[in-house]
Amino acid sequence: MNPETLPVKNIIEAALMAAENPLTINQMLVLFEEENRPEGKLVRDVLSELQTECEGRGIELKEVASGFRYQAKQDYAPWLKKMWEERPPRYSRAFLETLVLIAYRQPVTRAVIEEIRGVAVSSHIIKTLSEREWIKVGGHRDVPGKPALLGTTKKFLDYFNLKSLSELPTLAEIKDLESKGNELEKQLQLEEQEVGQNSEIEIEGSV
Amino acid sequence: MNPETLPVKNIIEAALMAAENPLTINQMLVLFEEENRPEGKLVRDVLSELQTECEGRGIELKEVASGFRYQAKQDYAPWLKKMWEERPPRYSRAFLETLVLIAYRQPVTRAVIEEIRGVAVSSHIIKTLSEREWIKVGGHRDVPGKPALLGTTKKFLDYFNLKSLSELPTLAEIKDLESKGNELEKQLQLEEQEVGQNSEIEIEGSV
Amino acid sequence: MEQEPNKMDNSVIPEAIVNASAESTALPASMIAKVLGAPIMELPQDLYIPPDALEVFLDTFEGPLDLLLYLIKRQNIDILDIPLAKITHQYIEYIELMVTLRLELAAEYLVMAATLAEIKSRLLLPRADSLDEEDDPRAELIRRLQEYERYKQAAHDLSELPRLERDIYIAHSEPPNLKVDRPLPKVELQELLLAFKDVLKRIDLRAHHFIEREPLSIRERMTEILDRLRSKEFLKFEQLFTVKEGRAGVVVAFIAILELLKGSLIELVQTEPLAPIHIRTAS
Repeated sequence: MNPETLPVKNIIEAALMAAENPLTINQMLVLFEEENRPEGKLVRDVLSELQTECEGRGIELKEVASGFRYQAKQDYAPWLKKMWEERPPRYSRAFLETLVLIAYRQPVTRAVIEEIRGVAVSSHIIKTLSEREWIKVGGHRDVPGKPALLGTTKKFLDYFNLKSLSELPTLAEIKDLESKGNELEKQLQLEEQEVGQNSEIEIEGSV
Repeated sequence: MNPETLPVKNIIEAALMAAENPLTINQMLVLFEEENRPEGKLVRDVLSELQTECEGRGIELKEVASGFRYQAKQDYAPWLKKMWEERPPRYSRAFLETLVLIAYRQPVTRAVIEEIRGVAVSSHIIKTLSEREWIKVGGHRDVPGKPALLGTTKKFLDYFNLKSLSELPTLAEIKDLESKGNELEKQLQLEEQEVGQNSEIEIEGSV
Repeated sequence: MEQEPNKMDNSVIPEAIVNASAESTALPASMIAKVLGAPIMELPQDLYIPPDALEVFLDTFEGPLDLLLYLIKRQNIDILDIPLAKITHQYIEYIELMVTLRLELAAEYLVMAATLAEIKSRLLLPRADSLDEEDDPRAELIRRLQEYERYKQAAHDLSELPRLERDIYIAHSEPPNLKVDRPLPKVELQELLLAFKDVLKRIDLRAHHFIEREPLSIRERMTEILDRLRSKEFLKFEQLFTVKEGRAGVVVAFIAILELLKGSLIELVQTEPLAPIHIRTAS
């Protein structure tokens, strides 16, 4: 390449990278003072050179409707998307209580869970639990309204690494949880605060 | 280069280009699934290769306080700045002096800044510095009133293209008065004569 | 901001200042200002700044230390050799002018005037033959001036560093099309059990029977049976038992069926005596 075109190429490369939007050839031309302004043809040559130079690299120079822009190659999307992944949100207390009551009291209707917890069970929680395939409707109770009977799934057992429900602790064992529990609980609270500050999709009590 | 490292290089190039902020080596490592995660050393090698590849081009790969970033080479700023209509912000001397005192003396209280500059610190300046996230409160001094201890952030270093505080220009040395002590008296006498001759206004001993 | 004040036009001045002061004060026309109670009839000669520029000029100073530094630098003097009488003299002239022109004057400027006057008077006192550093009344002032000057210089140096928005432009490229996964929340079993413990604590004892009635193995079997009935309308009674499970398993299955019957969740169907028993979901 002609040495005189080198600065033109570098300026155009830098401009395309620094620009907030794609650049048209005209927009590239006006970066140069009139007396040093390259021909449109030179700019086109430079662009195709820059394009060639992207071969075998992580980025490419593309022409889109509003001009030229550099973009990361699609091949690398699986790695790059990690930069935009959010921290997993946390489930609310209401969610966990509903789930654990379904586990221990299955097959169970919403009405029974409401009676035990003393508050209405949110449809959103039931929906989220079903979407995660942790609970399923096992049948309907033969009373007016035919309420669904909820139970846990194999997926639920797998997630918590249980072979069967009977591996869950008994009520008596749960009450003994206290001693070990305090520390964990404290830690969980801390984490919750932290998550509350950082996470944008906080799942609230309403879930 | 080993062909197996090629994707690593491309992924890292693409990630650095697509990222919204500078990336640390750790942030680059977690883009890879654990089983395919390269060694930190390989990433460092890749980075220095990418750095070398920028030679003769319009951009450079620079390490600043919060990680690595691609940036246009400064040589091309005169052309690039035409892409923005607004002029870059100018900072007043009061702003810069407050900022350097926080940078060089951190952790530092407002009182110390006021003592050195000989004037009150403007709350507006402190607010602007905090809003830009160039300074932060790093704690409180354990004296009455618990004044905040101010320090600078990585964002401040990033803005000034620096990797660490140690890259800030060195401070001028304080000269010693001792060497001058003996001459003082003679000089005072001279000076008094001079002032006596030239002055048209008598200054009284106290204000 | 970085203009050099002493480059200002020096041809204009005296009359302008007199006019300005006449407008703004009740002083006799011939008197410019009162300095420390003494009337000033003439302008100090080393001041040559037009009054409308004075305000701008003063704005360029970051405080009394900055003004003092300017006065010293203007004469090409090392700070260590500060000619205190002269500098004090000039400094107070500026202050007076500011007062005369009714410019808003930060208190710090007046404090410095007093400090200078005090140092000067101490220098004039009779003293011992030799003077070392601790005795030099100027020492503290010189230290402050030097300290301020180094940060003033550092601020200047900082503003010369390449910086974003002015010299450095971040190079970036568009990310590829990304389908960003929304990670699902994670739950620890321990967390789940703690939630349960909370529920147990909260509900009254009477309500415990809701939960405590049957062991989990039976509850699990109940769900399993209901599950099987969902895909088939009818199940043969004996299909609900597996020999492989042994006696305990059979008992679990049997109790589960009884519980389901009791809760009207399933029905037993027998078309005629001694015919096979079927179960189906209650309808």
